[in-house]
Amino acid sequence: MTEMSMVEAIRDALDVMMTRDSRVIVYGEDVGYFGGVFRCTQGLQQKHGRTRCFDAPISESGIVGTAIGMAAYGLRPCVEIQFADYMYPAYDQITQEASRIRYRSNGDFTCPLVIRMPTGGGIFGGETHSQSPEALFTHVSGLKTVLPSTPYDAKGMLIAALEDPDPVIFLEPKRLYHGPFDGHHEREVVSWKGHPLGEVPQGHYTVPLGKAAVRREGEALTVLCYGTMVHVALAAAEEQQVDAEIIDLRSLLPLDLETIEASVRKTGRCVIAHEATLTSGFGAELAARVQDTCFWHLEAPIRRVAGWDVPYPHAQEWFYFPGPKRIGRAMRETVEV
Amino acid sequence: MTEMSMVEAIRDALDVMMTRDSRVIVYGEDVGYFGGVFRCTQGLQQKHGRTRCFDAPISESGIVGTAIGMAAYGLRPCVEIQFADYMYPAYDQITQEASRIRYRSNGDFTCPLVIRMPTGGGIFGGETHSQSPEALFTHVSGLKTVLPSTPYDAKGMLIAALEDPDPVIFLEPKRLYHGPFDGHHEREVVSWKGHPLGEVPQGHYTVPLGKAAVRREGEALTVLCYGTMVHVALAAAEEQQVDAEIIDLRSLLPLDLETIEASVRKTGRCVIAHEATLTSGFGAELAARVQDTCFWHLEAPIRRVAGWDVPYPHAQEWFYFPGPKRIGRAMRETVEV
Amino acid sequence: MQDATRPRLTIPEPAFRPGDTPDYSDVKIPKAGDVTLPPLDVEPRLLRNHAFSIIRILRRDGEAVGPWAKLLTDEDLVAGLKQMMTLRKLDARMIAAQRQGKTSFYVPQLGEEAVTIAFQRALSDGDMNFPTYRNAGLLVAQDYPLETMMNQIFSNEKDPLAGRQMPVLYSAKDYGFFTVSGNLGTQFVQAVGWAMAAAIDGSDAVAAGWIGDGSTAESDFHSAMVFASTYKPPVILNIVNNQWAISTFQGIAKGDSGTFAARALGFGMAALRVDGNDFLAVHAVAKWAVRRAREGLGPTVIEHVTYRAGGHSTSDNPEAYRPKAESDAWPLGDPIERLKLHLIGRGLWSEERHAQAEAEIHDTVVAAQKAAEKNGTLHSGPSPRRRGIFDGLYAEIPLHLDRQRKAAEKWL
Amino acid sequence: MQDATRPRLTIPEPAFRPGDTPDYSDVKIPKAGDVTLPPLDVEPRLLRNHAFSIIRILRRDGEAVGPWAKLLTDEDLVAGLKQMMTLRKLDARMIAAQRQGKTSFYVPQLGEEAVTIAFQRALSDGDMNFPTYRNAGLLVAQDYPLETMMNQIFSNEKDPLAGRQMPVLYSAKDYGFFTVSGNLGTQFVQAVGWAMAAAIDGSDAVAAGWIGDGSTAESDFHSAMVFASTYKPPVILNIVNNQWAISTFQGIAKGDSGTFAARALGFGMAALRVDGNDFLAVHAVAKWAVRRAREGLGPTVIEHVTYRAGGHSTSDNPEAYRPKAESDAWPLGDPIERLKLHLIGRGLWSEERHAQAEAEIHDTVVAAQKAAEKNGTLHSGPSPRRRGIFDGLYAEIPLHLDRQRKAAEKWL
Ligand SMILES: Cc1ncc(C[n+]2csc(CCOP(=O)(O)OP(=O)(O)O)c2C)c(N)n1
Ligand SMILES: Cc1ncc(C[n+]2csc(CCOP(=O)(O)OP(=O)(O)O)c2C)c(N)n1
Ligand SMILES: [Mg+2]
Ligand SMILES: [Mg+2]
Repeated sequence: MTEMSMVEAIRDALDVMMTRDSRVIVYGEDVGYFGGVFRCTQGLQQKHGRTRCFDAPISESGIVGTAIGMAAYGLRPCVEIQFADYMYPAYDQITQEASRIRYRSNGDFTCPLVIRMPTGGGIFGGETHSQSPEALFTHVSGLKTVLPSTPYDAKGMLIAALEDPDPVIFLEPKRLYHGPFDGHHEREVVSWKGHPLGEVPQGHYTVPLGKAAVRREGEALTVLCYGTMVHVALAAAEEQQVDAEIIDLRSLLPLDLETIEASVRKTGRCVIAHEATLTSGFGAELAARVQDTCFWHLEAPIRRVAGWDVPYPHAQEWFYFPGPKRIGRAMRETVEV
Repeated sequence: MTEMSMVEAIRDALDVMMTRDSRVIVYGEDVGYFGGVFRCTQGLQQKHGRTRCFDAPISESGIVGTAIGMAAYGLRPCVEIQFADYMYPAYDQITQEASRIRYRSNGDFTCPLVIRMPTGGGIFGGETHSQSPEALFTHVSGLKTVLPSTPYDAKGMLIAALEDPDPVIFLEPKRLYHGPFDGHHEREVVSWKGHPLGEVPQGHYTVPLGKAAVRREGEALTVLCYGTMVHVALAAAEEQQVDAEIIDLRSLLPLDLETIEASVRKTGRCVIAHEATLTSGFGAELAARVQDTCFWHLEAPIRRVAGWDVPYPHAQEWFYFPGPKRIGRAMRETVEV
Repeated sequence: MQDATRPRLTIPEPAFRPGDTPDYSDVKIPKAGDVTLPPLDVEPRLLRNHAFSIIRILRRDGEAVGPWAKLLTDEDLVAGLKQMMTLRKLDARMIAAQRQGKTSFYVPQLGEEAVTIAFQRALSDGDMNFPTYRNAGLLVAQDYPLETMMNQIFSNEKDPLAGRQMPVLYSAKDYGFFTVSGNLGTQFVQAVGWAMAAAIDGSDAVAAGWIGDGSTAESDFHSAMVFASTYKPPVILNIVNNQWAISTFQGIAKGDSGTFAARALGFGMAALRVDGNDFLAVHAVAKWAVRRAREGLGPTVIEHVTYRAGGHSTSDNPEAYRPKAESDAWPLGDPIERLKLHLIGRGLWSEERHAQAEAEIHDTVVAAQKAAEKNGTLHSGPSPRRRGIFDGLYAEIPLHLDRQRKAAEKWL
Repeated sequence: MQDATRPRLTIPEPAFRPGDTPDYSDVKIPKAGDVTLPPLDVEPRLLRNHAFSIIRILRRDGEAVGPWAKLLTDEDLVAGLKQMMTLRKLDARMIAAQRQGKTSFYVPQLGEEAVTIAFQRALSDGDMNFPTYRNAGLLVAQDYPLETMMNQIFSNEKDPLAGRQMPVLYSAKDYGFFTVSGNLGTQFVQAVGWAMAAAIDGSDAVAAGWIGDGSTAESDFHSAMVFASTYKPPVILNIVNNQWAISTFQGIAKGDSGTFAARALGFGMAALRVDGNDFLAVHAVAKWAVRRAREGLGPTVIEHVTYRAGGHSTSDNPEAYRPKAESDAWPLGDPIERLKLHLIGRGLWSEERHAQAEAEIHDTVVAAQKAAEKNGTLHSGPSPRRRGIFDGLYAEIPLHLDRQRKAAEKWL
């Protein structure tokens, strides 16, 4: 076990897999010599060589498009989109191509491909460095969409993604890169060092894609969340003294329906939290499913706490971010119904 | 009043507006000399001249990108994406640019722009001529997303869209272009001629964006639907003898929350139908909202009937399409709870 | 209203519209044999003339001339002719089948047969094409079973793609034929990625990307050019300029000057422009580019100048936007007639053998069609399993989809 | 493992990395005055040399030579110099302000000041720029209020964009400055659309698009080239080649041969390559292109060859990927020094006047900053209204958003 930040855990996962499997190729904007603007690929070019880890032109569609070709050849490309906000030019290649190669060719070709991208706000990045586009992937049949909330999961899930035979969108909550940020931006930044989930085993291990983690067991209500919101929800439960069962989905598609349903059937109440804008966010899908399969157990409406339906504003980002107060209040109101 | 197909109604709306307002410019792939692969722009180049209606290169991002520039200049471009399935290369320009010009510039610039695209399946078009991507627009703050289900609405809503000061995604259910298709593909094709909503006034009129239409009043349950599904739901209600209140949303964003909520509070039951894949479809948002605001009135879980979560298959399209049987059964089961 | 010196929007227009009499007599077609054969390691910037002229081997009288000639054996040439005839026959039958309701849709390659059939002969096992919907010749050139193609066209029980894809969007990995997308352009940059992988892997396989003139306007065309010019992987990027994109002539994608091949020059890439209706020339150019790629000398862009003599697809009626006789007026002629004339001139072929081949090919295609129709057609006979639509989206079916599959059972 | 003749992946590398001593002595810089001045209605294909060479006016000794010289008045030149100095001062102060936590982020244009400031002088009222984040010179060249810029940089109460946008992503319609996007490339094709609108409208306004060397790889660059070459609207497409895209040198976008200007030749468009650190040359080229556009003669692509002497932004540390002294070694020199030398040579300027101007500019910028800071900085003092984030997304607020606004009230 070593203590690692999420950035280090991601880098380590790439290093482990590049060492084990010569088919793993890492590229993207600024990821080669420099090692990525968030430093997730630092040292990989130097260690594994220039054709295993290299800089790409600023063309997200070209990055994903070439990666699809590589995957069809039999390699296992892992590409970085510098910010999730810049995946849009690649949206066609991701959603109309990568997701369908296996299906449309009836298994003749496949597309094992990992697309990493930092997601979420809280770094004063304004509307183009803060977005959480997960729902734009979960609506697309054929993709897997996952996002870790701890260094341990980041490494284990990234290795699982790199071993997965299908395309995986790997979202990295950038506010968690260096510590378990709980939304209290007014407080000192906390580091992963010393945090139990910052303990990361050396070498190869996997965290399966499709299994949620119960981060806190509770009886009063179920909180469905992922990424940064996991830590925000944990803080909110503590502050509000609510006995919440906090489920870190980790994987949005495939979704761990069983864990979700068992929990809501137990608690009878549910709050959903995400940073993406509310309307048509992934919380909508969660609420729609839960009310359907757990209808007779529900004692209160399912509440969603999410980013407001406007672009992520620069100066007002902490008013936009669904912090512990907003989530805590929704939890309290839901148990009090 | 004249009888018109939906294609004719759309063409007439464009003609009326091009005649009234020299700022209205129509372009897209094959829309000029030829008049569009669905013939929605037939004759407009000949009547209004080559710089008012013209062919564009096959570059959806270029079409939308230039249209944003035109709108910023002060014109009112109305561009056609040949099939909604081909909007993905333009997704960046639509969602990161058009939707935000007004907001990010604090009103310094605006983007009055209409993007028309035929949507939905049922023409043996397979995965790339059948998609219903509305939920990919409703998750984007700053866009309006509308779709008519009748020639009357098509004309009135398109004129309203062309007069709207903000970008409007105008989805055209292609199975409704020539008649009120109710999902009974095994029966003869029905034409708009003779249908009351195929009666279209001459000249200028608008149907406001943001108002739903109650297509059938009923007490037993509320059906929320739009586009082709409106006619399918009407047929299903008839066949199943269910006293359904069928709401044609027409506009997904802005959404007529008041009409929806009033209806569900009255009936206590709700079925949602759309052709897009289930997961993260717009039905999720509808279900999530309705269970929240109408929780205490609900007597049964809200059911969603939608396309299966796979790409639209070519040969099995009628197995994929949520036809009157599937919707009818969901209605029946919901009233019987 | 407008000032004479003020900017106006240029809207390029084709020379002829319905009602006009097409006349290409003023179009200058370079003489066969005129363009030089550069060394494989030529500096791309020296290929200016190659990107603007047209490389041609077959003269009007059928004789093969110039430095690019003499690369194919007699057997190759005869086989190529027969394959072109087969493709043309296949197209004619399938268009008729579509009219009879046996399939939903078909895309012919009438007039463009030489491009893919001559090109494919320059590739080897292990190479990979990234084709469009109009490149079935790449399969026919390898004697891919016609019945299998038809099984897909008819979306029947034996459809290799289980009914999921539209007709003609084939996939055949063993034949070096990547699964065709319905979205234009996407495959072009994927081809570059495949070639990058081959280079990383140290294999000597090459990739061939395919795109239409109209589709060069798409973003993926640019991505392909950027990545190919930067990483120089072993890829050949083919632009099939058949003059039309549905109803839109090539001037809308290209503007009114230059050539499509010239776009590559701006990227410092080797570019050749070839007479796409000249079987020998297409093959010679392909061979040159493939050798170059295989020897690690970098990518080549080829513009194949041809003409879409038929409709865009069975959904199209070209008489609505171009003169009826335009394809006859097209100055580069018909690829089958031209190769036939050449072979006859060389004593390798005759009118009799041609008629006999016609008849044989007719029988072969009809036999394949009969066999395929036994497996069903779109609206009658056996069809792909409906429940199969839930299979093979992922390697393993996820829970939410499994639940849908079970719910769907009641509708089977 | 790899065969010598087998393809390998080329990964372009910059000539120098940290630890190396940059040495550009073998880089051939064309002599000032060498490139001809073509007539406005030149056929684009004749501009080959203009797309590969570098148009320069200012000699090493400061003298202006050649056919492109003598377009600016003495006052223009002095004003331009002062504006470049202002921009440089603004950058320095704002970088410091960022370090002091007064803003989140800043993007300097150190070393590139001539490009935008000289270009803007060729535009007229009613023209429209579609800029990137590194084009603030277009505003400074119009004496746009520095305080207003700073109000946005500090995201304070008077921020004209109400706190919504990151610093430097200005919007100023009245100054012909389109709202800057954080997404690279998108504005380039929007510029073409704006120019198409001007042409349709019969106005004589022109648009100017701006893009960085790295961003030419984006799809929107291609769309811009395609639409500009097809419809020929009055647009100037500026590529600012400052050699770097964050940590990535220009060879990754361009490959290892040719120029960015050459890409336009492939589209049959006029292309010029200019010394971006030569105020006179940039202006002359801009003037030529603007006149051409305004007279309806079509679009021009300009590659401005310059050097990003500073970090990419305040988030960047260039010493991690390039030698520290690389910008000093850059052979085209510093735009301010070069214009200063020219003006002194012509007796229009002196070291004393320069020092005095420095001092005045310092005072002006400091005064603007003081005034702006009164309106607040990112973390202290007055800030934009929080409830304002619900305003102005649409012309009229829709119901769902109005409900959110009301729900949000309790968090204010
Ligand atoms: C992204 C996308 N946009 C539009 C279409 C619709 N479409 C299908 S074929 C076609 C014309 C293509 O012309 P070209 O590239 O010249 O190829 P050709 O048909 O001549 O072989 C168009 C516009 C599509 N399939 N995909
Ligand atoms: C679509 C998109 N992809 C990536 C980025 C991240 N990014 C911001 S600036 C930059 C480098 C741009 O380089 P260049 O175009 O040369 O402009 P310069 O900064 O040199 O002016 C990158 C990769 C972005 N903003 N948008
Ligand atoms: Mg074509
Ligand atoms: Mg740069």
